[in-house]
Amino acid sequence: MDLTLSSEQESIREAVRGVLGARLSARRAQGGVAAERGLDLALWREAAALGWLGLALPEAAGGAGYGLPEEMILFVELGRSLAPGPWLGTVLGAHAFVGVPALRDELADVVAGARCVAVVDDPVDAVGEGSRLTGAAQGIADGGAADVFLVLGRQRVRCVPAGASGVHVATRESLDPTRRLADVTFEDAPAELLPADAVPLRRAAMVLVAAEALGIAERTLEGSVAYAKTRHQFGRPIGAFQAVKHRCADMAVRAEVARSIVTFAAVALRDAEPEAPRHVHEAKVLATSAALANAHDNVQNHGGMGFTWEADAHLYLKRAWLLEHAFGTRTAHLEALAAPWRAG
Amino acid sequence: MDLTLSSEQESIREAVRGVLGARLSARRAQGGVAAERGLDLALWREAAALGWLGLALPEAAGGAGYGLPEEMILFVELGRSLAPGPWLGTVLGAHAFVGVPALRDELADVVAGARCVAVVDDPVDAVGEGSRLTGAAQGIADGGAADVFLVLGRQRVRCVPAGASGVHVATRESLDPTRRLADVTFEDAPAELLPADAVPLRRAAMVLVAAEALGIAERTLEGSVAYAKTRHQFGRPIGAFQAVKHRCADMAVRAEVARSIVTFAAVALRDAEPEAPRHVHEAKVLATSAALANAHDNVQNHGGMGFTWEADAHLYLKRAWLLEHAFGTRTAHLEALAAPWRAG
Amino acid sequence: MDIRFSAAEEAFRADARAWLEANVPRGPRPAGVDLRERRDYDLAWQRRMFEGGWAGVSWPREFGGRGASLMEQVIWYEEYARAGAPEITTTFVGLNHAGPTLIACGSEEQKAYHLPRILRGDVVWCQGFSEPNAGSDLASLQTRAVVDGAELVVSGQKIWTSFGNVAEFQELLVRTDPEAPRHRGISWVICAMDSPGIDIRPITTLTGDQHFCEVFYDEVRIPLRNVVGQLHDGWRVAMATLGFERGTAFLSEQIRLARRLEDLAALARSVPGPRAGRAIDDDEIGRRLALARAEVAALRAMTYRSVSLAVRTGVPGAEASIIRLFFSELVQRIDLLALDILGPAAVERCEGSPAARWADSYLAGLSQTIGGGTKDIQRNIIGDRVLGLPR
Amino acid sequence: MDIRFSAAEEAFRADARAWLEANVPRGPRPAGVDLRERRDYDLAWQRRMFEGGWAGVSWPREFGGRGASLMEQVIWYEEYARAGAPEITTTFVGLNHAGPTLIACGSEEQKAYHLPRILRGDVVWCQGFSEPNAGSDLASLQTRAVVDGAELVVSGQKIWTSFGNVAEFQELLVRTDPEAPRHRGISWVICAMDSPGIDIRPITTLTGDQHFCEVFYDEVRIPLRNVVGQLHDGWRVAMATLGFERGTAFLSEQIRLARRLEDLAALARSVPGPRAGRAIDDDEIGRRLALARAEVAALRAMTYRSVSLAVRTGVPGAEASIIRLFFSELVQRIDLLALDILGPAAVERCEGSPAARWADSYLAGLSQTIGGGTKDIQRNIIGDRVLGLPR
Repeated sequence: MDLTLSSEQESIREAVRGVLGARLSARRAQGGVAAERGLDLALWREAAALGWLGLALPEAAGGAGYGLPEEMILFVELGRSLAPGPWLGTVLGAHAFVGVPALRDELADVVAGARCVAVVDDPVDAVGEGSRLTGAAQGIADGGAADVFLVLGRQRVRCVPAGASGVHVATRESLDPTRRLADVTFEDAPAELLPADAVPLRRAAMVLVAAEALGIAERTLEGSVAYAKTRHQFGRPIGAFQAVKHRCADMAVRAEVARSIVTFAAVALRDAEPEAPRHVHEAKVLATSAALANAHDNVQNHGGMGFTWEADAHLYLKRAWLLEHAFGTRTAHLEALAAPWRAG
Repeated sequence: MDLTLSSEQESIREAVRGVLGARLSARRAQGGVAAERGLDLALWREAAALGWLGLALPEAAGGAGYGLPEEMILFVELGRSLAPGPWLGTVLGAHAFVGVPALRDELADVVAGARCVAVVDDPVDAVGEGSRLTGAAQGIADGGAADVFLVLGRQRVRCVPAGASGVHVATRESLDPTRRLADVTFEDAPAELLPADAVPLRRAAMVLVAAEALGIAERTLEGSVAYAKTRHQFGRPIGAFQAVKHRCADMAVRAEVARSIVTFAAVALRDAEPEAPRHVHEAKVLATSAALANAHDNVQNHGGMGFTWEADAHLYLKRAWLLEHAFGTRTAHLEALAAPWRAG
Repeated sequence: MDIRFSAAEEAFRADARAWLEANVPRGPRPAGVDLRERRDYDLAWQRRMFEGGWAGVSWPREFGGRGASLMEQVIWYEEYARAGAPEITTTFVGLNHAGPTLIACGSEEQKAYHLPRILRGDVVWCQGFSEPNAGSDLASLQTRAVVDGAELVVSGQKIWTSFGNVAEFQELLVRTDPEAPRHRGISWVICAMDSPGIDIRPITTLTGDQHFCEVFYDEVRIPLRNVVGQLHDGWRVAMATLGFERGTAFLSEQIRLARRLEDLAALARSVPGPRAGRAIDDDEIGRRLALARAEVAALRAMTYRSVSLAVRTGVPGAEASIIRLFFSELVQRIDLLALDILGPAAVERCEGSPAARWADSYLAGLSQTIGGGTKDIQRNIIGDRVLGLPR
Repeated sequence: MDIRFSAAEEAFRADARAWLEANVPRGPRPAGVDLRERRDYDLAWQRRMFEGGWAGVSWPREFGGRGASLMEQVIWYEEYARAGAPEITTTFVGLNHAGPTLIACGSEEQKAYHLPRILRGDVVWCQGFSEPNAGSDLASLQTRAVVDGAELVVSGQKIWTSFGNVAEFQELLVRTDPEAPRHRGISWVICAMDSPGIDIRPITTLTGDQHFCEVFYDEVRIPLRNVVGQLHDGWRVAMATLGFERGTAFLSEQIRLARRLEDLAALARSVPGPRAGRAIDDDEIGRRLALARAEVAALRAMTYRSVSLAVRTGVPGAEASIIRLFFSELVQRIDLLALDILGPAAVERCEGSPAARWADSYLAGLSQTIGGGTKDIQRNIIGDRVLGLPR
């Protein structure tokens, strides 16, 4: 039993953090948030070249041969840096395309960063379950940047090119200026059925969304602590006041809770532990709770500065809200957890 | 519009507080809590002699001619002092007996402190609605000290002597060592139907229970503030630490919330304002919430001392729990408040 | 104890209601990006109130106000909000802060010049108190003013100046004696915003709004006769009217909150809930709504109690700080509840939709526990001044 | 990353489980009013563990312990709780505090005499740290000890001494140098509880329990050879093993909490809810239960993470204080939830009923955020030591 990062995993984390940190500084220099709408192409290409998009694919499929825990490490860093891009859809798409001979080139393009995938979470088959899709899917993250849509139905997994007939994409702003949503309408759009099972893919998605939320919970804690050490009021650093210090302590508790359960869920899912599905729901609930509460406290801790657009504090809070609504809200997951207990 | 105490009301408050303070000291000297089980006869007689039990009865009925706001003032003080005794049942009983010729002597006895009344809150007519009662009523406050039971049905109000045939009273300990509960079983017990309407009596009861809770919220705030000023740790009074100071500030907010809404509800009910029923539910919810949270924080603020039996802190918390379960829990009242909104 | 108003007060209410019904602007207010449009709109409305005899309801009659009693003010602000009259924003500092300060501490000349202009809606005032390193700790302000002949020469920086870029005048706190203890050596000065050496830069907030400004002062010359009260005595002058901002005017905000909560309940009747049925049918959401409504009712009762205490004792009570803290956190609880009720619509922006309005309100509401003293400072004030706890 | 244990560790688990199944006492533990009965029961069980080779699982082999690795300790405490083995109470201080302190800082003579007696279940130890005016601020302790020849003469008072009235020995902190700074001049002494001049008075807690004592010292003479570590160096000695109390032994408590939560869910399936149906069908109660279960799962994950970090780095991590704070508040949340589920049964006492057990647990749980450092102190520790915030 070991829930720490191996030295190999630490290397992955440091490498990812280094690249994202450099790119984030570059984005800032180019005008910050305003430039962050949609895709950061330079970052996307670099990420693909570094193998991030195929981190957990088999080596035979052009991947690095790691697993969900390593993808989790990547997504924690993506959350910390608020990196723009259709990361989740593209990584899931690559998984879904593996082993389909007809999609061999498609997969290679996806892993190479030449094709972007957005994921449509449709657990009730609202857009149908057959080879033609009809219906509307709202709030699809980075839908405007997608070349392909990956549709996770109740059981089935299908893909549809964004340019196919009957696919209409309307890009919307979202609460989060660094991540756009899209409303996608399918009108008898032709879909390709993939051999993948939607259930494990959806679970992996939940873990990765939780990981992104964990990144926010961690980064906002660090931001608050750093600010509390340097900002002075009443002749002392504000971190010396118990009100601020204890708020930071509570943020540390939430971050540690999130970090532990997300790690545990990722490993349990990789190893097909019987309780893994339960822990996935728990990770999503606790990580998004930690992200929302920490991001809120981080705005508070920054005082007036936290209320400005210029400071990053608001971006973490807004991203946290998007993650709360990705792949099921806290309430939805608590209901999923309560259901068997109610029956039992 | 005036939500302050008139000078006459202030006099009532001071008089009540003076008597209860003296009696409380006396009870302490006699061994404290252990002596407080059930009725403090000396206090009860003094209260009756001072007219407390008929404070809001018409003068023609032997009362002082005040109204619900003045009864509220009395019950705030009873809460503050954790005074033992079947106050609520007896005060409500007196109201229900007014104007019934056959109960003229009974009323005089009740107001004189010679007969105690316990109230059975039975809004679903679980013990029947006719002139004979059958069924069980659990957790009746001070049921063991009662000479008469006042049964508030859905609409009807009835009374039953505790000694009547078919009335079985089993006194139970409760969480609160200063207030016992009783399980009362009626087996075809003869009941006298009173001309009173249960609905306004029940509302008055809710306001008085809320007032008692308000007393606890206030008293625990004062106790915490006093302790925080004198108890030293790390070379300073603990009240100088923001953790303690801010907890006290939150207690002050809750007490002020409770004080305002309970006062408002009492006056609104007296004046038959159309929104009064809603405010009564609100007063019960917010006052018991304030009592529970403040009593809990008061234990915390007293540290190890708060965990002892010797200190009063635990008694307020335990009483607050009894009040939470008297005449409807917070959840029940929130449901009552939500119901019309759901329909509307 | 009485929650009803007297017959005379009810007559005042009827007058106020009738006037407001006849005069409140019908059309929507300018959406807000162009602050100058907003200023013009607000000043026109102020002039209308002035002409109707309803400007400066709380100001004494001798200074052109209506001289309403505290109870009448309560009624006015209730009716004002019920009528959907325009929220007081650009004119707020003049009416509720600078004006009352001049009335309390200004010279005859200052009062004669400025008060009519504020009441008539001729000018907009802004505040110049906070600085980048003097937020919660206002007394540490560093903007310097040196006496040079009959003038003060001001250099430094202010921040969080609302509507600084559309204001004529500013109530400005400057340090005139750097040797004196923190709370001394500060002066309260009337600063004309078109003075040479002033540079105003809008701050974009997290909502995208730009009504806050930074103001930079580079040897700005202000006549000494613009000092209000005594030189170096500005802290006392500033504190003299701090209570104004937390008084009866606040009732309008409360009533707007109550109305927003009713809107939210209506919304919860129209959107699906997390388990089945409508959102309002959900046990948890229904109870959170009911609790919020109870707290809004308590807020009104608290304000009534506070006002009637002030009437009885003649001084504003300590409850004001309690009401303020409770209000600020209640607003945030209600906004959060709204986001939970809205579901995914809360994060997808459709301009003008109810969801977008709630999301904007949630974001703007983050300032409730920051601006005008953070919630930590509010709790300190309650602990120190209301409860008398040691510092 | 791996959440499974190795084959060798699983073999250890099988051994532990088999031994516990065969040896855990079947009958109920003495109810608790008579502390001597409880002591006898606990010591008998300790002797049984000793004979089975399971006493002092975390103690080094050279001192008679089992010398289990951290992972084996995790497994032992998990199995211990799963088997329903007796909660460690009267023997806690000896096994998890005094013993490890002697191992770390004691003389050969002290170790040779005391360690076997603790392991064999011959004696009970108690703690003598807190004083009426030295609770959270332990370093301000005032119990004096003056050197007189080969003895210390101790006068003063201790409080919150668990099982002081059934203990043979006490780990006692006394001030031996009143002139030295607060944290210096303190000594850690082995005190025989039957020494003349000791007066022990039980404290009744708000649960009615009497296992805490006040201990009064009136010129109690203790041989100087009972000083552990150096004279005046007791603060360091006390701090050396503070982590023990917060280590793997804590896992048993966590597993008991998880089991209590399952019991609570079963209860919620059997009692009516506030609106309709069973309590567990209520949206709010169902979600609170689910959230609590998620938090209990997180607690286990946190502990696993903390242990594996300690294995990797060789030192106990700073997360211990985070886990402790989270646990203490989680216990209180679960107890509160239980009271809300129980309804009126929560306040009416029927001895031995599930409702009475939950009410007792709620009351006892109030000490979670007080004893061993209040929640305020815990947050200070996290802020200061984990986050490095300024003091």
